[in-house]
Amino acid sequence: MSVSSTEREGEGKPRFSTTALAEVEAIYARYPPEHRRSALLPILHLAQREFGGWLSHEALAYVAELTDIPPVRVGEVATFYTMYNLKPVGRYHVQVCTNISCWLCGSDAVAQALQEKLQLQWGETSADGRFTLSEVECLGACVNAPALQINDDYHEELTPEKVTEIMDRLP
Amino acid sequence: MAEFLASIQGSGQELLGVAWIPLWTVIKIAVLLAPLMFCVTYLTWAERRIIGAMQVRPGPNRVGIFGLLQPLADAVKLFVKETLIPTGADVPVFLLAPLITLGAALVAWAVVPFSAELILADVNIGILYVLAISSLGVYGVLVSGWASNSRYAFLGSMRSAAQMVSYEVALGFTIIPVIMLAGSLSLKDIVAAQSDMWNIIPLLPLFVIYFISGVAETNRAPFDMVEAEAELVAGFATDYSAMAYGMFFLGEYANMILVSTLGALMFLGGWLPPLAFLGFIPGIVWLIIKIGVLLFFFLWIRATFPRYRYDQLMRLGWKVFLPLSLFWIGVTGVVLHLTGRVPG
Amino acid sequence: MRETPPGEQVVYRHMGLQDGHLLAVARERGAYEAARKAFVMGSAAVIEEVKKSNLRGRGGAGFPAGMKWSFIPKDTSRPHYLICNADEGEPGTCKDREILRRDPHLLIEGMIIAAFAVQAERGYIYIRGEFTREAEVLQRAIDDALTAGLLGENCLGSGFRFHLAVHRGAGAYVCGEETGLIESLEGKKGQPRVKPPFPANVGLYDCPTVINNVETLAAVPMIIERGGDWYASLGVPKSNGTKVFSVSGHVLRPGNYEVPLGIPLKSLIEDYAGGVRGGWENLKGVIPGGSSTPVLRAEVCETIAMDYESLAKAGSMLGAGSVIVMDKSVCIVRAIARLSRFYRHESCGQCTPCREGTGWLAQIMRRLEAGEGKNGDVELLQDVCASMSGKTICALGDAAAMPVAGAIRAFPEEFAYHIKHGRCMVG
Amino acid sequence: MGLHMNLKDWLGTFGLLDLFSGMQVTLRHMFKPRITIEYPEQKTPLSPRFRGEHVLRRHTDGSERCVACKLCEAVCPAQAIYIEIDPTSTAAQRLTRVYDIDMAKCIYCGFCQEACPVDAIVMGPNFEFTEETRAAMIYRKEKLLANGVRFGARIDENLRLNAKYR
Amino acid sequence: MPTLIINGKEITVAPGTTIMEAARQLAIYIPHFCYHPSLPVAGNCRMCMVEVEKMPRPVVACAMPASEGMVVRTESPMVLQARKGVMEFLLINHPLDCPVCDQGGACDLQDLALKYGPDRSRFSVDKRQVRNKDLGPLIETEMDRCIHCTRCIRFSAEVAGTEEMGAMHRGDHMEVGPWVEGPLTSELSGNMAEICPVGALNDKPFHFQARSWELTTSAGVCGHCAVGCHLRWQQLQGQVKRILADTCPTINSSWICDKGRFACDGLSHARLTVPMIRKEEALTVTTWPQALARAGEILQGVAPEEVAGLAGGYHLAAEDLFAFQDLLRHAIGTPHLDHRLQQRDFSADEQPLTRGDFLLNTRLADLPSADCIVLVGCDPRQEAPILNWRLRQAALAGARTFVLNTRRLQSTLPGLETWVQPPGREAEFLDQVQKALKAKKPGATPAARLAAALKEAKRPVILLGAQALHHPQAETLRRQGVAILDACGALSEKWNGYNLLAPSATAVAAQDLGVVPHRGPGYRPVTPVGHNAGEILRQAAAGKIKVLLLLGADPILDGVDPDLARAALAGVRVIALATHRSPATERAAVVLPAAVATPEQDALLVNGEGCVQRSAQAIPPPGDARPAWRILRALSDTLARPLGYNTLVTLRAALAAAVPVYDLAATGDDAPPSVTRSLADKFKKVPAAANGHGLTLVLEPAFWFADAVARASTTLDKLAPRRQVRLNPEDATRLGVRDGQRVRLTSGERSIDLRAGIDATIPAGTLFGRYGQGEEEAHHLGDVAEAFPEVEVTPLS
Repeated sequence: MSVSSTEREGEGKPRFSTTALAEVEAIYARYPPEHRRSALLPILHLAQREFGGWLSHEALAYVAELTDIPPVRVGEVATFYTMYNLKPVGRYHVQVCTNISCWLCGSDAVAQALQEKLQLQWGETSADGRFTLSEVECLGACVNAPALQINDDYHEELTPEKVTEIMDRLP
Repeated sequence: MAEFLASIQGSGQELLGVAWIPLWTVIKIAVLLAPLMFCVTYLTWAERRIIGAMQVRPGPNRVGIFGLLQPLADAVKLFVKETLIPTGADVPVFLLAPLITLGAALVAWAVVPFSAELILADVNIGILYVLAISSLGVYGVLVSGWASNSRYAFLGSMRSAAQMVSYEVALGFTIIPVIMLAGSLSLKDIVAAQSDMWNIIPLLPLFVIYFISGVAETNRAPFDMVEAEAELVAGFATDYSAMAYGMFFLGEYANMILVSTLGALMFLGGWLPPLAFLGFIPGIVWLIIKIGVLLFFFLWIRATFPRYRYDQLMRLGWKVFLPLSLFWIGVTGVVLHLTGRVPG
Repeated sequence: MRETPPGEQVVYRHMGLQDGHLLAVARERGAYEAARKAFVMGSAAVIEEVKKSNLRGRGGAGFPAGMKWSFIPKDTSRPHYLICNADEGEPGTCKDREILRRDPHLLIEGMIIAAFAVQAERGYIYIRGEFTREAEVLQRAIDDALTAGLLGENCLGSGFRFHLAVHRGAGAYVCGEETGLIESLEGKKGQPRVKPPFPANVGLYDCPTVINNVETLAAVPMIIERGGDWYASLGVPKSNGTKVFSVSGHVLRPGNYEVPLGIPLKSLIEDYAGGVRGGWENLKGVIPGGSSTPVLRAEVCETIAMDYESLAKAGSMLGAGSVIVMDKSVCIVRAIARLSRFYRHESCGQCTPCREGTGWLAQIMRRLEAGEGKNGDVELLQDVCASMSGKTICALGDAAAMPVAGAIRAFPEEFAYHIKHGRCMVG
Repeated sequence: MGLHMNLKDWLGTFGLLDLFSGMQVTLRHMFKPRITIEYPEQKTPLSPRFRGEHVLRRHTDGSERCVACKLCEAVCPAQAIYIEIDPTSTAAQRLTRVYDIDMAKCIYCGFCQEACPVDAIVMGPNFEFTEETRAAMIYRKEKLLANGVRFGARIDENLRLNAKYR
Repeated sequence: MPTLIINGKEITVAPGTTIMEAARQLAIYIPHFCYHPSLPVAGNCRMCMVEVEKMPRPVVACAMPASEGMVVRTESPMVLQARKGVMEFLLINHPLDCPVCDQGGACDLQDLALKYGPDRSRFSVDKRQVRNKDLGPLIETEMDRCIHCTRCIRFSAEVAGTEEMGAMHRGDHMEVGPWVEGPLTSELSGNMAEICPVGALNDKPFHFQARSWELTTSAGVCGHCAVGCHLRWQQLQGQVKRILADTCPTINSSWICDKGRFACDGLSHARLTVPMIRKEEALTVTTWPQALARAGEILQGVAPEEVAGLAGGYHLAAEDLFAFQDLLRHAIGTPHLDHRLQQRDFSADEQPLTRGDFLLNTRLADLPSADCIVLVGCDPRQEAPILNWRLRQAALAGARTFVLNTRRLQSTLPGLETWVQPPGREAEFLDQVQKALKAKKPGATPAARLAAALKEAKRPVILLGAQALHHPQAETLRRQGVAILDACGALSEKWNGYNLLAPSATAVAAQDLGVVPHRGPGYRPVTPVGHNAGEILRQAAAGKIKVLLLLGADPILDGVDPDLARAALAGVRVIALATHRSPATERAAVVLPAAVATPEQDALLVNGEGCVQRSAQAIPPPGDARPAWRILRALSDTLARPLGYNTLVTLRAALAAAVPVYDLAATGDDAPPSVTRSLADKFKKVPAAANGHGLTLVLEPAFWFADAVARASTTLDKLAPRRQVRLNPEDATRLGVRDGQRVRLTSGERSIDLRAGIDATIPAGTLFGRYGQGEEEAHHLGDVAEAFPEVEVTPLS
């Protein structure tokens, strides 16, 4: 995933807020001073939270500049991990586990109910920017399958009815 | 026939006087040679067609119908080609050699009778003459090889000479019983002597020796070591081209016909019909048929047998044919003596 | 948590406590006493005690923890590191999550003891990125412990210095592999390293590093408290102690159950997990140790005991102890195809056999499942598995190949049926 | 010829029986039908693998097949092929600028068509081509492409027939 | 020292040696893709798996250290099975486009597929398609072919130091490429194409030019800078199509820079191929005898002292230089000759300097072991990229690096400390360093920090670069460098830290062979002492010198003052021995076409460390062009005073007799050259630029256009903008200049229009221009007398 240099020229370069910058310092403090690069993953989490749930090219360039890590290394990391969204996501990022334990316990029906409810296919974001529906690999909630995650929160032991209700309950 | 000839002779002498004698001789020679040369050329055609047939292929069939004009085309080709003379060649001798070969091949025909009357020169020692003349042919080969100033040609000619001399001995010994039976050296008499029984019957082994020696004498396959394209690049004729080569060629084929004719005369009863009641057919026809059969054998052998090795060839000549023919002379003599048929 | 049949419990002992994640509650139940005892014993004695307990790594590989600790070189000037692997990513596994959110102080205490044993000044808990809430709980517990002087410059007043930090992953199964985890912790892509050298010598920041699973570390305080011999007396020979099994799938009471090793699988499913949906006869097969272990047929499940050796003998593995139960309604081909897709998604792409092999396996499995399989596909799958296993940098290649090869071995008829009829046997 | 010859062999040799059995063979063949094919009027059937005059083929859309990989040039044992890459080539379309075959050097071994990865250079069914000068024996690309059009159908058929053996 | 057995052969290796390296020592080939002897081990291709007894699985030879008693088998059935599997995996997604792939025929994947791969594909799905990446004009990409060996990534991170390449995404979606597309910033980028084991990265100028098997390869030495890298020319029909690096552990290892690799198309552009003489104001083509006769006539028409000779800096063989000075001194009889067209300070000529004063005494192979490196007026990345790589090795190993320069460098040296000094203030800084070295309490100034670092260092290095050499106080800077090292005890036999980076590929040879007015070959003094380069031009402009013999030199392009050069050339008759058309050849009376020393002739080259290297001829010179020494020898015939050699053998013998280090047959065990120690003299301050509102102009050599071949190269032309001056963003804002805008520069009476480039590495108040790019360039504003002229910048609309 890379873009031509001209595409990158944009206005309004992203910047961290002062609180975020303070948090960056706190993150750095967790690691030995000569290994500040370790902070890249937490800082990218932070950047994703700061910049609306996803990491644009500009945001990554900013992180590279901030951390003094070559941009290509930041790019590698950002594309390697699935939790860094390189496309804009909705306010509720609904991530449905369809891996084996969840599948055995009926994640197909849950997924179908969700897709019908939100009128979204996997990977799509609703037009109003409210929902993004993703299929994810094991969430680590296998004994309470099927499970899904909405932003940071888990919802477990789902049934089609239950997910519809959860969606409805979301503010 | 005889009257007709006599009448021509008579009227000619009347008209031209003394000059007629050489003219008449030339006419006779021409009358003899023309068909002979024709036969020679068409023998080449026949050879190629027949051998072709034996090899399950057509042979020459492009020039004229059945390729009948092929010999003509070959003749034209040989005529128009350049006669190359190698550097260092002895030019007069080089040019003389083919003439000797061809000449010797043709001169022998002078004493060959085609029927009781049809004979150019009725010499009473005809057969001796033929042997003498045919021995001359070896000079052509020898001289050509030497005059070419070439190793291949020289080797070829040496081989040829040795071969021809060797087989001439056997050939000569096969003729002696024939003469013994006929009691004459005249070919006419020899034929006449076969009127009740062809010589081939009592002298079958000698006929075989005669024929094989004849093949060797004419350097034909399987005794064509002389030419031996594979080793000697055509042997004594290596450096000959165009008409000079053509003359060797003609000589070889003329010799073939000569050997066949002599064979027919000496062993197959010449112009005599095989059975008396067939006497209505002219004798010359019988002779031609017999010659033809023998020539066919020549070709047939060529199509069939691979070439001999030189030492085998010499062994055959000296160690097999010579003792065998000598033995048969003795047998013939004893038989004649015992039956009391020794001719006067 | 559901009701658990009684038994000797080690890491789940305090699961039932209300608000067990709070320091006050934890101290109430006696947390950090083992650490205090460990400081008195000295680090060599701690290692000796853990060795005696024969505590084996609970993350999947089953390597004895005491042995691992003793590999840390003593005579180096480089700092040592202790890492807790909380990247619980293996499908079917969710045992660590319970500890992380209900009894984080048990883990912290275990880490203090382990760090003391290997003389590590810094420790990291690498927790999977999705466990945001768990990370928050853990962070709070660490902060509390730090404030209470249990961690930091002077742990429990012993003079031992130990800094502990939580490091969140960001969604990569391969970071559960220890060197991949180290790379990730160093701020790089989680691509496993070529071994040797092993982390015990060249680990985090090229320094000696010990990496243990949450469950392993959580068992340490109890071992120190009651002695290695006591722990070794649990379970069966060679597979000593207790293990948390995450039983999921078609059982009536899925859940995490801590039981002594060597328990019969049938007992685990029937007595603890409430039995197979539709009765034991409805059992088709069990994946005994998480997605990367070969599936067992129902006949085998009848008698098999859940310990490292028995399962290895049966051609499978104990792995992380994630028992996935499948009843007769399950299409094995589909299940394996789903797993192959998972491994394709999770391959780091570094080494050839795994990068290309996982993709190819997933493609063939997808084709088989969709009924587009061809004759020879099973042999091709076996060949691809053989070319992958043992040829990759980390175990992910084997992990991807094993379920496929194992399923072909256990359920050949299902694969044959798929190829021949273009559809599934079961429905 | 040893003394241990038995009578049969002795008779055979002196009775020339061996010779006659050989002559019998030739005589018999004299009467068999001729098997000669008289070339310009009659022609033998050609194998689909026959290696005659070269052709350069085109794709069905008319573009040249040859991608100037120069494998034929490299493999040619007689070094009869000379190729230059078209400098305007792109990754999508790589062509030759020069493609010469010196038919006077060619030994018709067929390596070029074996080496060709795109079946562009193929040895066609035509063996009746002669030129009066050596210069005319150097076939340019145009001539080779024209040959491709001339013998296209036969070559396609030949390739189809031969495909399963390749 | 573990002893192991590989395929039945026993070998003892150093601890830490891998099985792969041990096998290489035994000349056992273990197939591999990702392993490269000069790069860190990745172990990701899995091709080099071997069987080790007692190990249950095959191990990768490239990463497994050898241990005592190992029994290794590299071709056992288990290994072959494993390789076959890996090969199949590599091929399933690799396109079958070998026929159109430039790598075809020289491709590791192709070779190993033939040996180990399956002959049929069992992969029936569509192959992976990867979007191609734009890597600029030097590297062609075809990323479908990538096998993810990561050699380019490791090269970019470890060797080049630019960290541009990476592997995005994961699993079978992994894509190798840059994060930001566009021309690579590395000056070593061509090596990525060379080390790519497949055709994913390829030499772009070579793209579709030829197939690898038709190229004829010959080894030689690069003539583009003072490093003298070993390379391989690959030619087809007399044209160099591609250049590859050759391995030379002591000089370039296995890397070469982009200039050395990609300038080769300059060998066939703008070349002089026929002799020409001026007839009726126009150059007309003529024959060699006539051209030589005309030259002889010109030379004999004036007094010997009215003739002067100038030699150029590049693409001349030592033989050419030797014949040049021989011809001038002995056949013509003039003392005026020089090669230092860019030098301004000739005060060193009064010193009896010797060879060691002009060399990289530390030697390239030993530089990585230095622990403190001080660059004075040097941008190694521009001037000698391979030297920069050596310095980078030292820095990566922990050496402290400092640079004293007039602008910040875009350096790849990690942890480089930069002190930007205003132009002309460098000597002051070094003086402070000297003082700090002596002082008891050095204080905390930058100079003191440097002094402390030098004192601490066991193996310090000072490297003087082009800016120092062309500085108006060049000799002062040099002496200060010597004095500082002397104070640190770093001028000993054991460690000589004094390094002068010769400004061009022929500078050392020219010094050795006496192409200077004050010394003959072998650093022997001569009398009378002739004029130096600056003086020659001034005398020519004044009409005192009437004939100028140019050997590959163009004073207008190469010199510091083109105006003076133009005036000089206008007044004299010029005999130009040149390879390429240039302003000087346009003005010449006689033009004699010469061969480019490498690769067009069998030549001796001397690199910056004084190493004499032989380079064999790879291609014939174009047209009638001849090696310069042959032309000079022929010219001596027309003067009726023939030089004493007529063949390369006799010439080399004469050369070796004059300067023994040029004897290739010699054992070379003579003592290393020593540095002349001299007390640091009082330095004069360079007159500060008039304190107006102009900018101070600093001139640097143009890396991409330093020599005739590079100038003629169209490939290099795509890399760097010509006719550009660079200034600081602040100055630009103040003056209202936008990036890329045309500006008028005025200095006194001279003015010129150029394009402005904005560059943050330029300090405020200065303006950077370059020499040698073409006639109308920034150095047009330069003046020998005024060291750093002040320039007024006015933007043009």
